[in-house]
Amino acid sequence: MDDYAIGVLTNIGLFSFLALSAYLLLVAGEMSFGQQAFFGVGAYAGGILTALYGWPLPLAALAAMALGALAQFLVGLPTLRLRGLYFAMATLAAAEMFRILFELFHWRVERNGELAGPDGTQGFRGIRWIFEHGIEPVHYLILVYALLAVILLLLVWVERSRLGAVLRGVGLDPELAASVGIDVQKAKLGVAAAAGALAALGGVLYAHHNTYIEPRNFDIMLGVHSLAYALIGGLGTAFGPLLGVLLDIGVLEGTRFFHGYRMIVFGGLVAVLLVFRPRGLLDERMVLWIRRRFS
Amino acid sequence: MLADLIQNSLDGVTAGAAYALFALGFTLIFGVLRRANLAYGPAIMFGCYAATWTHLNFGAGLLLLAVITIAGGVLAGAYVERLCFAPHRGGSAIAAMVASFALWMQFEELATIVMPRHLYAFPALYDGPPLELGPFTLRIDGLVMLATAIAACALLWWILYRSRFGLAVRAVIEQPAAASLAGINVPWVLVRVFALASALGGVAGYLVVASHGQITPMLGMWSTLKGLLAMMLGGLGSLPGAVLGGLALGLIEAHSQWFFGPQWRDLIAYLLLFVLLAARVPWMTTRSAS
Amino acid sequence: MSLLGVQDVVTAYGKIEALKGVSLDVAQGSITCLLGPNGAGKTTLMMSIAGILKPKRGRIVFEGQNIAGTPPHAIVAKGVALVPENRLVFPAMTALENLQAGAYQRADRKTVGEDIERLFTRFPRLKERAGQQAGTLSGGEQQMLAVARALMSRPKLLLMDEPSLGLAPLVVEEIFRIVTELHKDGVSIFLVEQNAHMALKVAQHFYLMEQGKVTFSGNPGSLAEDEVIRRAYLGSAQA
Amino acid sequence: MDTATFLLSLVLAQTPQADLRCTPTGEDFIYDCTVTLARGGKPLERAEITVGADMPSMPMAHSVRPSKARPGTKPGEYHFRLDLEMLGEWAVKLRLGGPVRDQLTLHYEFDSQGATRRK
Repeated sequence: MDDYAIGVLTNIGLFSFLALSAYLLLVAGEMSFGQQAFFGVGAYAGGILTALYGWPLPLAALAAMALGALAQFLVGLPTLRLRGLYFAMATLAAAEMFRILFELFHWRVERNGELAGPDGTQGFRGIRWIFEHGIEPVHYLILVYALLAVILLLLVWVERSRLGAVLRGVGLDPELAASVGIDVQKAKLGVAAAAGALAALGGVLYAHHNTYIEPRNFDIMLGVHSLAYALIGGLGTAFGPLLGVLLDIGVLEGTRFFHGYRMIVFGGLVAVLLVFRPRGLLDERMVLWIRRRFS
Repeated sequence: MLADLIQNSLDGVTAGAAYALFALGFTLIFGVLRRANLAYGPAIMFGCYAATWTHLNFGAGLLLLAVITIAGGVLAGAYVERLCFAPHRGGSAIAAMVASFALWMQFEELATIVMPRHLYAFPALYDGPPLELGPFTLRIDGLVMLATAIAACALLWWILYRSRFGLAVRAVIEQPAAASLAGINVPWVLVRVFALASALGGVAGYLVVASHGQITPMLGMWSTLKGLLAMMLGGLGSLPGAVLGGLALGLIEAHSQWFFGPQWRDLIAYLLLFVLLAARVPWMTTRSAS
Repeated sequence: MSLLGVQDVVTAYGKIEALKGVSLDVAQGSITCLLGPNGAGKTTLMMSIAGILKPKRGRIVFEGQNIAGTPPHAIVAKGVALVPENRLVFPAMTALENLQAGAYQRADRKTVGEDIERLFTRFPRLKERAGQQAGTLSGGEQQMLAVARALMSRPKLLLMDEPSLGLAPLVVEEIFRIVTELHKDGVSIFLVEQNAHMALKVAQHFYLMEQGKVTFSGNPGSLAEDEVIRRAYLGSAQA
Repeated sequence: MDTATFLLSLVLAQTPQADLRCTPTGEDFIYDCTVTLARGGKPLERAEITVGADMPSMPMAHSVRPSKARPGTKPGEYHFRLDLEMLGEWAVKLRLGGPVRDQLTLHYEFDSQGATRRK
């Protein structure tokens, strides 16, 4: 595969973590505009641990996921009682605060004769772990998709389990869920933490793929796009968000056929598609239909 | 110190006037549709770009540019209403909002294609010296913006509380099902409210671009964020709240920029919104937002 | 001559058919009543006639014209007004504004003022509450306001969906007194009611409905009242 | 910081430095660029450079088709063509193969005249 294909596929994989993170919250009935903040937390935390403190990537990723989960949990604690647009705006405000904090964040450390580490708006250069360990782009691509596969298996298993039913119940009808004894707040906080961890994992992988990150990478556009991918792909299954990302970055970007007009085509396609399938391509009904045909 | 306080407040109120106008448009649409229109700012940007494009190619007077901006805004607004809000009236709020986000992307890319340069000049509303009021200065275009905001409120109040159309709009806001049973053509009311909000946005967009004397593709995101922020601060769905929220946002930004610097300005505005939302202050969570 | 003819109407919510082919008639100048247990489809039928729901099949003929599937505001223009279940007044608007909203379509603005005066004489309590927000009115007052609002569009046929719902017996008496007064003034009324006893006292003709189907049609007295009440509440489960 | 440590840090400075000069080719958003690579003050030769670009906002969505750089006449100089989607600020990515394996990110504002460095 040539460099371009590897690049596009890696981007699809990285974005899928973010879209899955937005999807989790959507299934639990909450619309978040802020997953990019936890993507950023993961990127910075992972980058600092490997580039400045020599941690191995797997360990740094786990630490970053924990930090992302904690961050989203803390943001969710006071706001998850809010509903609809109130919650969306609270997450938007929180995410913009994170982005501005990244701009104010300077953590310069002396590393082999040079100052390294996040330097506010100048960004954070030199996250070279994969170069120092001779990992070729194609190997990294395989790593990204292996992790994605693990996450997907986990999500599919959860969806088939009682926990999955609880989450969908909380999302579709919180009052009903509460009336049958589900602690809606606890469930939502759990989902929020998981979504934070997932976004952070994506962030770590992005930072090491790109070797450079800056606050502008984690702006609203990323957040609302990931929400859009989750919804367009479909809320019926964890594969939905992947389809959303594939549709935009894969088909339209990859084909370069709409060179320069990509967003106009994609925007129009999304708006029209949502008219006919308000819960996305792979919504619950479609998933049931597919399951019935193949099982 | 007191002089700075007053000067900042004056600047804050004039800047807040633009936010108030954007928030009014958002609130009107939210009031009748219970949906946030993420393409509201970008539709205004479309109007402003249409005016800039005309000015670049044919040259146009201030008034004609204003008319083109408003017309462009209303046209773009109608396109958004037909494609994102009409089909989802009974359906899901998220689908409508994501659809409006998709059109935001369309407007933004269209703007960068038609006029690729990152920044275009726009004929200033008034480029003379600011008004001197003893030790204080007040920009004329800021005053015009403030006057327009007040006029817009008065006009909206008159429309809503003194006209037959306003009665229908309020009925649709409160009880859409009962409104149709009372003989009100609800879909047609929604189209007209959307056009009214878009025209209001066109006015706001024109004043902002004319007072800054320039236009960039970031206008869509900026106006959407500020409009949403002001609407939320003032209390979702309340028109007076939108104006107060806009002015409050202007004041907060002006003072925090003075005391803490530009980066802290936005941080403080977002922090305030987050804290108020988290504390679920009464005026913010009265209206349900599906 | 029948003012309203419902012919084999089927209305569904998604795949669930709430009305499975309903046919009935409302005679000109009559009070016709529809009784039946909860979930029989009474409100679905009212909403189908008023245009809020679009029937899948069948015709709804009003003054010789099929209005099935016409949007609600157009049906109001043809002269059919629905007093909806649990009233749906405009809470933050004053009682007077609620009435004005009811007359939204009327081109003859000056006669609207006269109508409001006439309704204030018929509903004196509403006159006292005119400047008050509708949301602060009592249940009975809101019901009267909803009826008055529907009358503001000068309907030829008034549909009333369970006007006695949630009201004290004394207030229910007053509501039914108003219904008989309206009937004396020549308004044709199609009434859906749980309170079978009261309904049978005022109706000239009544229908019984169960699981989306009409199961009985006749005038009061043609069936023993307790039999009617048994079937209206318990359904006609064969012993 | 006396001269000795300064010189030492200069030599030890692992990260290569790069500077870009781009001229528009007249075709929309396509530029012919020359990059001069140096490491520790000495020009970096025999580098295999793959050039890509991305936008700071929405980083994973604007992947431009990467192109290989051809070595130029002067040592440490390489030429390549850059096909962007739109004007504005781009993060140009130089992936270095050969003697030095690394990736550099340079921010340039691209407009109708050429490219001016931002970061």
